[in-house]
Amino acid sequence: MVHIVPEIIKESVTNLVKNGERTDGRAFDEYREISLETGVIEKAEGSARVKIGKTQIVIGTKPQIGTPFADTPNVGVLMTNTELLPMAAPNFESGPPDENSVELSRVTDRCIREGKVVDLEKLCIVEGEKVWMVFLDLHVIDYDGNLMDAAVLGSVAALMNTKIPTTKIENDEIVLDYENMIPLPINEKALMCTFAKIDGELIIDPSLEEEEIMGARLSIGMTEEGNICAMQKGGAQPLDREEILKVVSIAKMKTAELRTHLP
Amino acid sequence: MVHIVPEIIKESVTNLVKNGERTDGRAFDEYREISLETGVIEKAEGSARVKIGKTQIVIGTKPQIGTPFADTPNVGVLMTNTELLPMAAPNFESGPPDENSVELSRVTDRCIREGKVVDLEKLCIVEGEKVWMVFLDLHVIDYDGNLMDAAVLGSVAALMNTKIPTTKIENDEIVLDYENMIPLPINEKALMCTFAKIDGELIIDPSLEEEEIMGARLSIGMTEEGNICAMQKGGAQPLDREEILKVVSIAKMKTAELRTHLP
Amino acid sequence: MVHIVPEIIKESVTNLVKNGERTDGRAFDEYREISLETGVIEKAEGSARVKIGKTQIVIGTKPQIGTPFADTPNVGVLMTNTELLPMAAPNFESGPPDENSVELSRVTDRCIREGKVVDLEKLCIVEGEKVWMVFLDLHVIDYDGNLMDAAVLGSVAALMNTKIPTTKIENDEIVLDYENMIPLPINEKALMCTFAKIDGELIIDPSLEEEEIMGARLSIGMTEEGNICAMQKGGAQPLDREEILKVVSIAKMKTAELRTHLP
Amino acid sequence: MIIIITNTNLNTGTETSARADKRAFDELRNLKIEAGVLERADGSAYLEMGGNKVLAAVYGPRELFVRRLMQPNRAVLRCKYNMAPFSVDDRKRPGPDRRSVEISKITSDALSPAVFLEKFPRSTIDVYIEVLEAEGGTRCAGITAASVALADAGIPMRDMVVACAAGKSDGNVVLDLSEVEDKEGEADLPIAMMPRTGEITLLQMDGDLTEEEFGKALDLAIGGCKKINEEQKKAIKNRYGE
Amino acid sequence: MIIIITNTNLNTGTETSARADKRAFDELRNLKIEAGVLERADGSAYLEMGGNKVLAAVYGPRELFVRRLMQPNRAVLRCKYNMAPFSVDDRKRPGPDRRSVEISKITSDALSPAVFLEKFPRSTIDVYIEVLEAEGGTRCAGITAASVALADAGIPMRDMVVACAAGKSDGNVVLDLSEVEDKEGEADLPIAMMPRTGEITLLQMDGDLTEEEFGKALDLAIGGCKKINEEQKKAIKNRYGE
Amino acid sequence: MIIIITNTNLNTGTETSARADKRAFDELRNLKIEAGVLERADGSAYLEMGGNKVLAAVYGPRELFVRRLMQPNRAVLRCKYNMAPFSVDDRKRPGPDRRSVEISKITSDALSPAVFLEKFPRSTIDVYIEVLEAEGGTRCAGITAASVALADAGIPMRDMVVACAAGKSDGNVVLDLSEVEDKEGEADLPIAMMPRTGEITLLQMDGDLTEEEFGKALDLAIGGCKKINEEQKKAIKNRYGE
Repeated sequence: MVHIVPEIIKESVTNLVKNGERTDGRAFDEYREISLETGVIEKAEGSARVKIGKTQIVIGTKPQIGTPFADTPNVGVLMTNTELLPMAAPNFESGPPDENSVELSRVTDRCIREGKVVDLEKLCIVEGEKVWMVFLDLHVIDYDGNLMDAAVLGSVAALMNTKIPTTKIENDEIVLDYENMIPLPINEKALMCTFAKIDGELIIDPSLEEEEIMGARLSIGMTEEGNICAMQKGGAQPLDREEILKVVSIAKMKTAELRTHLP
Repeated sequence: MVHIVPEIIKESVTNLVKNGERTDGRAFDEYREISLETGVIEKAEGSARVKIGKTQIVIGTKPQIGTPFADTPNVGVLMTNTELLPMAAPNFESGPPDENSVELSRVTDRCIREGKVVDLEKLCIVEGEKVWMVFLDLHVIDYDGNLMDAAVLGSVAALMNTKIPTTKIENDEIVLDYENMIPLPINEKALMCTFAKIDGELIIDPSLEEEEIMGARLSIGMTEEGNICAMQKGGAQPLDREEILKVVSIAKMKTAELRTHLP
Repeated sequence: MVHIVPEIIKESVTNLVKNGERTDGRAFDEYREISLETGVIEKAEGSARVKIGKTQIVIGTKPQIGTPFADTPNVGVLMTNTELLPMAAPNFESGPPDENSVELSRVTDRCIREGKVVDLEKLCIVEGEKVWMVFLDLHVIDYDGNLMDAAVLGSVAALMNTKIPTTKIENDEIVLDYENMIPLPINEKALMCTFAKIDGELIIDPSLEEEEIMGARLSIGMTEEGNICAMQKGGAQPLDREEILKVVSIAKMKTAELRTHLP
Repeated sequence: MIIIITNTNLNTGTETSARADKRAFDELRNLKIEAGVLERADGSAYLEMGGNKVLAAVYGPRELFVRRLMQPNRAVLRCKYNMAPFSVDDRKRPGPDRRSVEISKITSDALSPAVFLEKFPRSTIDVYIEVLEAEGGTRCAGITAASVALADAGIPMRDMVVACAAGKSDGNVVLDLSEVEDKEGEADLPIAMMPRTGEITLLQMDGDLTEEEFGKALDLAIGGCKKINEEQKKAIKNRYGE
Repeated sequence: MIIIITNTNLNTGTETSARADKRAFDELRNLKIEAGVLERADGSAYLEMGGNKVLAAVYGPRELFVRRLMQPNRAVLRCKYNMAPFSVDDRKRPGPDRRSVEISKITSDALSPAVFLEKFPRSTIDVYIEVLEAEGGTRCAGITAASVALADAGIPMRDMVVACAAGKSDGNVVLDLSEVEDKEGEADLPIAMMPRTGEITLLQMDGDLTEEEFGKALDLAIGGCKKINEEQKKAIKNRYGE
Repeated sequence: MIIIITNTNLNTGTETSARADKRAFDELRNLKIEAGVLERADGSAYLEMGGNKVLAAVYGPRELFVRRLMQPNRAVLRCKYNMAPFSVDDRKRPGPDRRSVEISKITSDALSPAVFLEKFPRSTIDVYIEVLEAEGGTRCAGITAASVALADAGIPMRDMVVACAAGKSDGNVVLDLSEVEDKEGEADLPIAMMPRTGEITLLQMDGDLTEEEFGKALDLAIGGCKKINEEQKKAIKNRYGE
């Protein structure tokens, strides 16, 4: 559903930005309040509830035993699925994932996969036959802007919180030992940092109000070392080379700051 | 498609009910004429055609060999599917089952399953590996009210009419003997009885006209002994405790009456 | 999407036909210019690009190893799929195949299957276990009328162009030898010839303009010997017996003519 | 685990007569048509032909809510052909497949020429065909039944539409193929026609026929249609009197 | 390759007390309700009951864009009940299944009698219920939470709606079945009611109950509803004060 | 039954030159662009780049029938990126998947800034991209072709849009990754830009790059875009003359 933003709000937000200010009083490079809890769903093998401002996502993981892909016989599988629930915003609709939901799934998945957050090779049980498949489900319950940073932060937390049984092979049978649970092997804590461009200015962690009037968006996934593992531009306005290089260098600091919220 | 009932019909049906009468002259606790034939589809292993008044359903069963569910390795499977065909009413549409069709499937299934009509444990062929799966398909071809009672009555008749080949295990192979067909093992003849509430009165077997103006509906599934095996309230008006207890006690007699139509 | 043809065009095309003429100057039994290239897609095991006038289809084949159908355990499988791409015409829409696309798939498939173009029995690798499944995908990229003749002509060319690896059974394993590729076994070159009826006249190879005003269409599939292997009437006007017999006898000559375009 | 089936009743092929069911080459299967069998539909018909059991129902002319299908100067005639899950040996999954989509389309084309669609601009006439049991030739059975249902609905028509197949089985051109003849035979040619003018409104063929055999089969099917049309007329007479 | 699972925590059945979780037959599980937990929704509530964690959100009354659902003289109340993929032991595939379609329908019927729908003709009130974690009785938990969310949205209501199940487990009629009691028990009877008048707006049953047991279970469920309603009121008071 | 494949042509990795196809690090694959290749579309273009074969077609500006997408003050630019089933080694199932949905969305964002959408309120411009054969870099190829098709359709534009990827393969930052380099390489950075102003309209990255490598790759991709833009201009000149 197209949501038309009244001209007057557009103007007032833009004017504030021109003066170096934001509607909620934040600095251009300042995140909203962040809260992150883990282990919130007992039936999920790993879970987290993340809030950035009023944006809120509940995330759960479900490891299952499955068959590896033919071209990667000794590598586990990570499946990311995002639901932009109709409860999260008046213009979200029930039904199969739309393009925004698909983009959020794919960018989150890309940041975690390319950032090598989970050591997928350790999830192989029997090469070519059985591996752990980890389903990562994101349930977006309240939408107030900047879903991507919340999605990646919460997903990394839920993965870190995930436990799987130890496995042994005995007499050609896989034995799952639920008395000895082990954490999912975590390699890395890659996180994502998103900027919005409004009237030529780049501001971090856009609120919904800011997203609705922004011209472009740039999300940058970064590893602990500060390497870039994922990027995604959005929005129908262009960015120039200098803007891109500038936000990349800010992102290094800001993802480090985000990382302090992880347990 | 929403179907708006003219106020004048609403009023006239309601006024009749106030005076203890119904448009077709029936008593409040009287079913319309019922007809029930079995064996009407030769290619179906079991079948029935049921009419209650002008409501008409053709039902067929198809037993197949399949794999049991992991948590019930020695129990056969019953799958109930209902099609509210667009030929049955001007406002029924083609396409995947809508909520009314799903409710009819699920309530019919519940009454038959919880009423233990089929002895599903006898449908196990090899524990954990092969069981009979019985597909029960309801084809609603003419809709004049009270689908639930017709659906359950016809389904029980079709199941009673169903024949499967005897099975033997020889040299680790399942042998299906089509020369020696046996009836599906039937335990019980649970049936359903539906009441409509119109202007404070409870009438049995509502016709379409009555359904369209009723405030609430209550369907009760009962075993031969008179135990309750399933219930489903419908409609946007409430029922009170006494009304519920009253129809439960009437349902015992009326399902016994319905049962006389079974072969 | 319904496409309404202006009355004026309808009239002018019809008047021409009455006078024995067509808008593009062709004789009633004359095809538009035909071009046919094969091997146009390197990643497809067989491919062709066919143009009849401005109608254009790209066709690719993909052989895969699969399981035969239970009732034909020693016969390979041919699967035909047609996409009427939204790029091909302003009124074609994205989404699952509509009835026109389904009809085109099925008639093409029928002409090739019943015309015994591919020797499907030679595609059996291990009886009852493994056969070649050949996927034939038609990508309609430009639509200017008479898709059926183009679809069959291009499909036969793509099948003739298709190469599969030789297979051997060694120690109960199937060995696919990609160094020794062999052509798909081709039996027959059945082709299709389509007529449109406009104002009582029968014209061959209707252009889009002619299709839009035609009353009926008749497509005839013919083998090299001149036997009929498939027919399909379309359109909401009738044909009479003599018209049908007449076009059948013309089709023999015209499919022979079409066949000269095959490599 | 392997499953073995013993003693099924599929003993076809050992027959000595020309046709498995002993019919003459130009003989139809047993046929029964009844009009007006449903309450809610504006018109309906039930047809049995050999082992086929088919219901047809008609609603309309009525308002067409899908604007993009609307025709400014005539009604659209929409058909849905559907097979019940229990109508065939192996259960059919509910919902449309490619076969039923194609049959729905050509059934609509087969019936349209006979109906005065131009009398009902911007509206729809909906025809629903349900195959309750299938034994070869259901598309023809459906068209024949649908035409009776249209008449039962009081839809003004130029003529009835009647359908019948001919084909080739065991080397012979024969009328009205049974399921076994259709599956194992060499060709199937279903047609529909308006019996008054002899005009053909449906024509399909698959298999292998010479031009001569085709002519023979076409004439046989036309003859079959004429006989079936008599039963259509009887069904309507039974319902409405002379 | 066979997979063997050792030492799972599913040791039910060796309990000595009457109920696996030691509750009295008429005792509810621990209950917690909070109103106003979401920002964007017009109203919302979060409910925990035993191991159930359920969110409900309300949007509306608002314009209804699907014309064929529109009612000229009242609002429609539409419900979507949905389970998160991680809410159950084996991951649930996203999207509606037959169970959630049925629960959505009866939830809508259960809430409608309490809302003054006639005040908002041609509009919709949308209720979304998300089960974040399921441990038996989620449909009742969803209705109870949704009613609080409707109140939080300021929708005018005749009364709250509150839901609770009774049933039969190990031969006893008991209140508020846990997941294990629901799966292994003999009967489940979820109801919803408006506590002021005692009118029942939802009633379902499956299992096996005599008429007498049914009466007992019904009264037990009615009693449970009344207790839960106190928690609903507290949740609203906590949010808005007296 | 196990299937063994012998003697496939996948002998990559034994190459001695820096890149498998012997290109210099800043060298594009062979490129060919043709405008106006389809009859029915308002504009079209065909592009080959290495083993990629891509068609783009444009319809519009035209009426937008989906009211909820309509914009009161400008046109919407809708893209559909689709791969032919035969375009890849293992047949791709027809219909959109998550990858094509994402690429369609970002392609629309990549093209929109260059088009004077504000000239056509309430209408749509539809861009269809068909990948006939894929060999790494199809999203860039699609954008480059679509821009030529937009020009061919006479849609007023601020500038062309041109797309190209850079990335990291075998430790080196290189231009225009081939399929093998994309799959086995360390990073892929596809961009789109408007060559006149140098503004970036698409930017994605996956893999692992230091900040320095990223800057290098970005500049390489910008350089690649400029070269490809020359071919776009030639294609339009060939079609329309100077």
